[in-house]
Amino acid sequence: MQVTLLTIMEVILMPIVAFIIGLFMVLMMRKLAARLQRRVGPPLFQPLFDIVKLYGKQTQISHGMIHDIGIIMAVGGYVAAEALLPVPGMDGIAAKGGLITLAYLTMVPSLGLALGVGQCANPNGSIGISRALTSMLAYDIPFIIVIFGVAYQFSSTNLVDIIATQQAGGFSTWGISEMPVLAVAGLFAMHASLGKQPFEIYIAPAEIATGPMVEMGGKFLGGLFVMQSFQLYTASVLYVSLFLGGGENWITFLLKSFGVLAIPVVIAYLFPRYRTDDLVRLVWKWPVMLALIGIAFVMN
Amino acid sequence: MSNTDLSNIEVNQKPVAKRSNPFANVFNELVSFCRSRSMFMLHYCTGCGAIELPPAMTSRFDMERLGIQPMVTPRQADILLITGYVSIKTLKRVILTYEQMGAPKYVIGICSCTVNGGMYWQSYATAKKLDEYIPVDLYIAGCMPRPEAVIEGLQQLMAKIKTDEANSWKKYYEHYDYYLGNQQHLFGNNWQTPTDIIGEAKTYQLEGPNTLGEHTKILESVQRPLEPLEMKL
Amino acid sequence: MNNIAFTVALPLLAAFLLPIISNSSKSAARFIGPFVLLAMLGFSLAYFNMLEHPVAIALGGFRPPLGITFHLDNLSLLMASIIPLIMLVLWPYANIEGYREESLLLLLAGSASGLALSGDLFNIYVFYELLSVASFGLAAANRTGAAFAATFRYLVMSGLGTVLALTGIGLIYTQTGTLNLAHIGLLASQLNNPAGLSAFALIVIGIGVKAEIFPVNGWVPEVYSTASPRISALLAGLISKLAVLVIVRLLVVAYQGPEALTLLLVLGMLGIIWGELSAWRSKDLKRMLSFSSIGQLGMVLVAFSIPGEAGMVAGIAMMLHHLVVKPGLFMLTEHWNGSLNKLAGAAKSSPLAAVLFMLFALSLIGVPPFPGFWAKLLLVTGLVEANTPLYLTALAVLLSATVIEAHYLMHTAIRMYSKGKKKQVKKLHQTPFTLTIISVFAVVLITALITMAPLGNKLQHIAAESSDRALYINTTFAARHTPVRKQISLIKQQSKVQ
Amino acid sequence: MNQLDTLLLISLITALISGLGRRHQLIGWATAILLTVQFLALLSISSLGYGGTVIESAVNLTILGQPLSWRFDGLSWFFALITIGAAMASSFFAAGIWAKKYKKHGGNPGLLQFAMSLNVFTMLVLLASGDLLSLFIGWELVSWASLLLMVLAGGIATQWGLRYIVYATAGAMSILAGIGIIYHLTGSFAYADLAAAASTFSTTHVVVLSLLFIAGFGVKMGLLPFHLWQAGAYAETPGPGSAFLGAISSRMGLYAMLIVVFQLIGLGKMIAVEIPFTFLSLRDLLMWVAAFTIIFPTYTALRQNDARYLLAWHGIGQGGYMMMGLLLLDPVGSAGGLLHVFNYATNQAALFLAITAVVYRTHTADLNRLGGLVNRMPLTFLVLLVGIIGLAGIPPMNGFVSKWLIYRSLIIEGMPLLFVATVIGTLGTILSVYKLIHNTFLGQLRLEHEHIREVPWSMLAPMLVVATIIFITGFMPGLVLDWVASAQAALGFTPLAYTLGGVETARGSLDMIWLCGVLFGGFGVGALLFYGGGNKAKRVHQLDNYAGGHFLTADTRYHYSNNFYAGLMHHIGGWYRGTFKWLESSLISIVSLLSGLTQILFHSYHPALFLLITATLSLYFFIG
Repeated sequence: MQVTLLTIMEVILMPIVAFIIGLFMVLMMRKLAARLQRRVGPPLFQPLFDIVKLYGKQTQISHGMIHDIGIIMAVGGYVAAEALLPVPGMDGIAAKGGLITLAYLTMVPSLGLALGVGQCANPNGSIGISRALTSMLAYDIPFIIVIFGVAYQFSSTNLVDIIATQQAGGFSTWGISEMPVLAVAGLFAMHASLGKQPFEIYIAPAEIATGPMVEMGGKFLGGLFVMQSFQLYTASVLYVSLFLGGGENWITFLLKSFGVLAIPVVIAYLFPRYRTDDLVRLVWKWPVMLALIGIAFVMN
Repeated sequence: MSNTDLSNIEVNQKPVAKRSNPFANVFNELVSFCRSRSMFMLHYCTGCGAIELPPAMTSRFDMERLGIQPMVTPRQADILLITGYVSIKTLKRVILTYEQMGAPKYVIGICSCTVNGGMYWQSYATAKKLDEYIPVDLYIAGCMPRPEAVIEGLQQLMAKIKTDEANSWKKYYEHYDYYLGNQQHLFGNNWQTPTDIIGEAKTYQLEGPNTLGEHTKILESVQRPLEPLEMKL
Repeated sequence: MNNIAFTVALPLLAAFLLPIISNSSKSAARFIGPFVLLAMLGFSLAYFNMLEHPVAIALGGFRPPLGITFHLDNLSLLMASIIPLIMLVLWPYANIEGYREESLLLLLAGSASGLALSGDLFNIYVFYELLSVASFGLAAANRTGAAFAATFRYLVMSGLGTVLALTGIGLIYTQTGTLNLAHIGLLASQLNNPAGLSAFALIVIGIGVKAEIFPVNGWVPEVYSTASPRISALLAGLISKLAVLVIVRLLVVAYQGPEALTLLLVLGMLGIIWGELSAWRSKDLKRMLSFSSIGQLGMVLVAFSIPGEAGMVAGIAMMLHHLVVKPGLFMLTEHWNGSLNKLAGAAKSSPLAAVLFMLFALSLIGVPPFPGFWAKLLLVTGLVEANTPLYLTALAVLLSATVIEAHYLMHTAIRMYSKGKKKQVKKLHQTPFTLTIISVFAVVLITALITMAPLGNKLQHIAAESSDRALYINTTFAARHTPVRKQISLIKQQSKVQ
Repeated sequence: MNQLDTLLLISLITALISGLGRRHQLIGWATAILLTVQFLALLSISSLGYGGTVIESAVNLTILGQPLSWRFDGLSWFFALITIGAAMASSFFAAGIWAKKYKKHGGNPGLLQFAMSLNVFTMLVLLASGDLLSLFIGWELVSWASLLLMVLAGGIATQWGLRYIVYATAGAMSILAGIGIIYHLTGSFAYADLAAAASTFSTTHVVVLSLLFIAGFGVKMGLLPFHLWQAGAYAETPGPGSAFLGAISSRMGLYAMLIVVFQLIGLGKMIAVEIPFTFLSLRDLLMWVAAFTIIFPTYTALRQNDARYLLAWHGIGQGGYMMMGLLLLDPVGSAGGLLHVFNYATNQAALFLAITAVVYRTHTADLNRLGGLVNRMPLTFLVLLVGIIGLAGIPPMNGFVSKWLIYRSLIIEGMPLLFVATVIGTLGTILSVYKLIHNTFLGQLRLEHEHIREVPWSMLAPMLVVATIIFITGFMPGLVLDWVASAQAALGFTPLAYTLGGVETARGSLDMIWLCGVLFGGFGVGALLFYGGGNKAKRVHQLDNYAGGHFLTADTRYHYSNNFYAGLMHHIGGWYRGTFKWLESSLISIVSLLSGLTQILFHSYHPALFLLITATLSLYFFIG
């Protein structure tokens, strides 16, 4: 019983931590972008301001119940996913889910969002979703190969085990030093999954008016901002857990997660975007090839 | 043209009642502060003024440091920037767009054209005074105003928002009949936007004595129904 | 004891008397046919019931191998009972005017029973010729130009076939000096040479014209599609089987060597391929059924080509099954003739007929638990047991052919169940009389389905008996005849060694 | 007369009653209730689902010297449960108001009920088969009974039915050949003899037999390349019928394959068989067939514009998962495969019923002619949503659990490429089910659908029950894993060690109870944030929509539905070559050509010539 209670506490705490870290990740992303463009960039609490403002809108419009539920699922799915992602000192229910579950659980928010957007009856939104799902199909293939490689390498799908194994021998047993090729492919896939340039065809503001977000105002958009911070957090922490030995303590954990996230973000703002079919072609070619080579090394 | 000119009439300013709960007050102030520090703008590039916005956003002047970001749809935006002359056809879209924005929403008229028609003041096809059709919070005059001026204007707006003074959007709900009358005068009596302003005003208790009137009656007589699709079992 | 000869004599006599009687009393003439058939049925059933072991009857008191013998075992008596039965069902009761058809039918019945019962090649030849004559007349009975043309085709082929068969018989006679089947069986070793085998080939091909063996069956589609359905049913259902029976008898008594079996197998296989493929493409029901019966006969032949009892039981099962199903199907074409496309709406017009068609079709395809399945199962197991590349090829051919068969039969069924134009649909109505006839076959089929277990045992018993060469010889030759007796014991030893 | 006989008897009686009374008004309800009785009879032998011993039927026949016997074990019981369950759902669905409309449009609901109950009976006979012969008999009965169901709709459905029956017959003949060979090798049709003799089979025999049986049973499963018949045949069946067929019919192929190939011949031998010039063993080859069976049909489904076809194509694809799981041969994978049979059946039943409900109201299943129905048919939407989440294999529905087991096993076994292939299939499924729900229920409501209502309760209730089952078995997969484990035991696999919430192993476990708890907790937090924070949202009309300043009107279609994945198709569109269709049509062309050639013989003017030629040839054969 004690354990259950503790687990529940962790499950409650982990999303809160994730949200806070996620907000800073959003900030970091925007700051980096600004720096790259030789701007000052937003102030420290800008992500929070945005969210509070959006929730504080006086009039809000909704296109129906599914529109609402979409946002709920988008946020809720990530809240749940965070409980599966171990952080230093807290494992949550990572042992009861594991890597595959996490990979699939992170689809729940996207699909919830997709449902909500569909309900809006806005063609831009639908086009956006169609593109988003297409790019999910594109980047999930290398991603899933990477997951297989890691799970096979550590012969476990339990993230706690995977992290423990990596930490056991220091840097030399980290995923990145044992499977460098897979790590590169994983980074690529992670970048694509973030939906930043050059893989943001489904947002394409000038073309389809931010796609899925086209009808989202007020707290709907606020929910999506929350989701974004969770998304950045999940992606980077998952990568850290798979390849960088997770967090020995909070300092290294934060360093690693922010560091990992910085890479795609820096790359992102140097690029325009790919067309959908180009995106698919690119992602199915390079990261998949890398991942397969990586797998070949792992399987030996 | 409509009988009354509202452009200078202040909104029936219900002073924000200080609530007894100090925490609620703090919360309200926090929200107002956040509103002022996070302004998503939709620049409706009707004319030449639009060209001055990119410099305002990019590295030279960097609006983002003030929390101002461009957005692409009215649903997401707080500020509507009308950057130049508004032809009658464009005006329809401007009104549609304005009505689709979520309140609190602010309108900034950039360039002289939005103030009085500017160099198009003789044109038959141009709406001269923007605030006869939608309430405008702030004009930034000039032909065209430089980015510094734009940012200066935005900062003024920020200050007004912070103190809850930028309430022109309430005017639209409270005097909807007036605005609708002007719009009908220009577009004919069949004029209708997809947004149900009256319903919105009722839902959010933003009605004033002048929300409904003769023009809204005309509207009701010609209106295609706009009730949301209810979920039916 | 010689009552069984009446099954041959009575109908032949009646056939010749019928024209005379009909001159004096038409109503008497109408009754005489069915009456004779009933009598035939009575005789053969009586024997069938009494029969405990096969018997040979020497007619005219001459002992075999000199005299005319009738070989009575379960198989021949079964066929002999089926002949009047099926004739009774297909009898032209509605025909009030003429006597020609009745007369020919009686001739056919008499010669057919003769063929089924005969124990020597000469008699077989004679009855076969009689049978041919009767069937020519019947095929042309409806006197249309097309029927005459088709019958001529039939006649030419059949004539040539007879010549070949006669040559074959002659060859056998030169080799063995006898035409009695049992005696031939005794002297089978003398036939195991090119001349003997050639004789077999000639007889198979000659008789094969009636048995619809590939490729001497060029007359089949023409005749069946122009003759009246009753006649087609008779020819396809009954006569072909009798021809096969002759080949089987020869096979059992004298040709157990692999060469003869291979010939049958190859011809059967080709027959299956040719028949089913042609049926697949045919555009009207009658032709389709005739092609299908070519295919089915091919399967029967393949079955008989399997050595030993397994082949016999499979063959008899296939034969009997086809004998029940095909006449039923042919009777359906009474009103469902012409292009297959015109069948649209047939099921609406006479639903019972459509159901019966489905029943026959399913059994023909070999869908369990219908009798056709058990026959096919026997065939399959037999082929696999034989286990040589050629037999396995035959298995493959058989199974592929079944697929094709399923396709064209179901295609037709689906056409029947699709919507048709009103005018067209009216024409497709089956009369109650035809339906009754078809239902008889269906009832037989369903009875067989229900009594499958005892029927199967009986079938195996029949097959065991009729595939027993020693028994056949032993039956014919009385135990007294010493030299023959020696040979019999020798054969028994041989079979034991095998 | 034991309980198994009672079950079969009730089933037969159901079929007979619904057949005889097919014109009666109440026959629908009668059939549904009788099916419920069957279900209860099945429950009376539920000990089989919990590791009970085999129940032998008292009926024994001997035909042509071959004994026929029937029996039920854990595997049969598991499949029978799904069969009767699916039939119940469909039957109840079809019994009420649906039937009236169906009748009005020229259908015969009684005949549909009869066809379904006949299918159930034949399936039970197949599932109960106790030797190869009764297996084959049951197999053929099932094949032909489902033909009846498929052609009921008439028109185009009959063409699909014909296609089906040709494939099915080909499959059956392949099986018959296999059974014949076994009979040759063992001298009997009994399972026990086969199992005993299997170890002595030579490699050639193992290969030939496996291929014959897998091809034969694979036809019904829609295993590549024998899948072309399935989608159309299932899709064109009248609504509830397609739910039933889609849910269970093709799994009969899996059942028979499990019995004969997995259990009796033994897959272990297939691992030993190396395919020359490759690295693959026979089992690997089969796994790749399964993988392609997952991928190709799933991506064909992605291109469908008819909801029923889309689902039916998925049915083929999902069969590949089951194959894949079972071919993995370890406790986890095989449990995944078997569990997927159950899960998929519930998903597919729910989906087909929901689509049937949509068709009931809108008269179309064309994905380009629907949209926005969620406001009009919210409960149907809910059912469809639950169904697609399950079908796509996303938590928290049951489809996820079975797929998880398969993935887990693929990782344990170290098969990366197959793993990727499986996931590619899942991703394709996600894409196409989203298209399904988007194009029917989300987006713009068409003018002509403004006034439609939710379907009546007689249709809703079965749908909701199935949806509930999907959720509950997703929440507590242990409920089904009980049955799966005894089915595994019956098959000779090591049963999976499971918990109520899923699987507990040292290095990677799954606990759906926790997972669902956390997920719904998360949704709760999301809801709290959404409804607790900020003003209440006002519902707006669908025309109040941002379209770049454009005024939308109801008479203009702006629902983005056609060519939904345009970008993806731009890239992979060219990969759809229709190879299998091409193969099929070339086969038909060949047959057609050959039959044209064969007919020449019968058109010849000189048939006697052939007689002489043959005579000469055969004389040459003997003399020369």
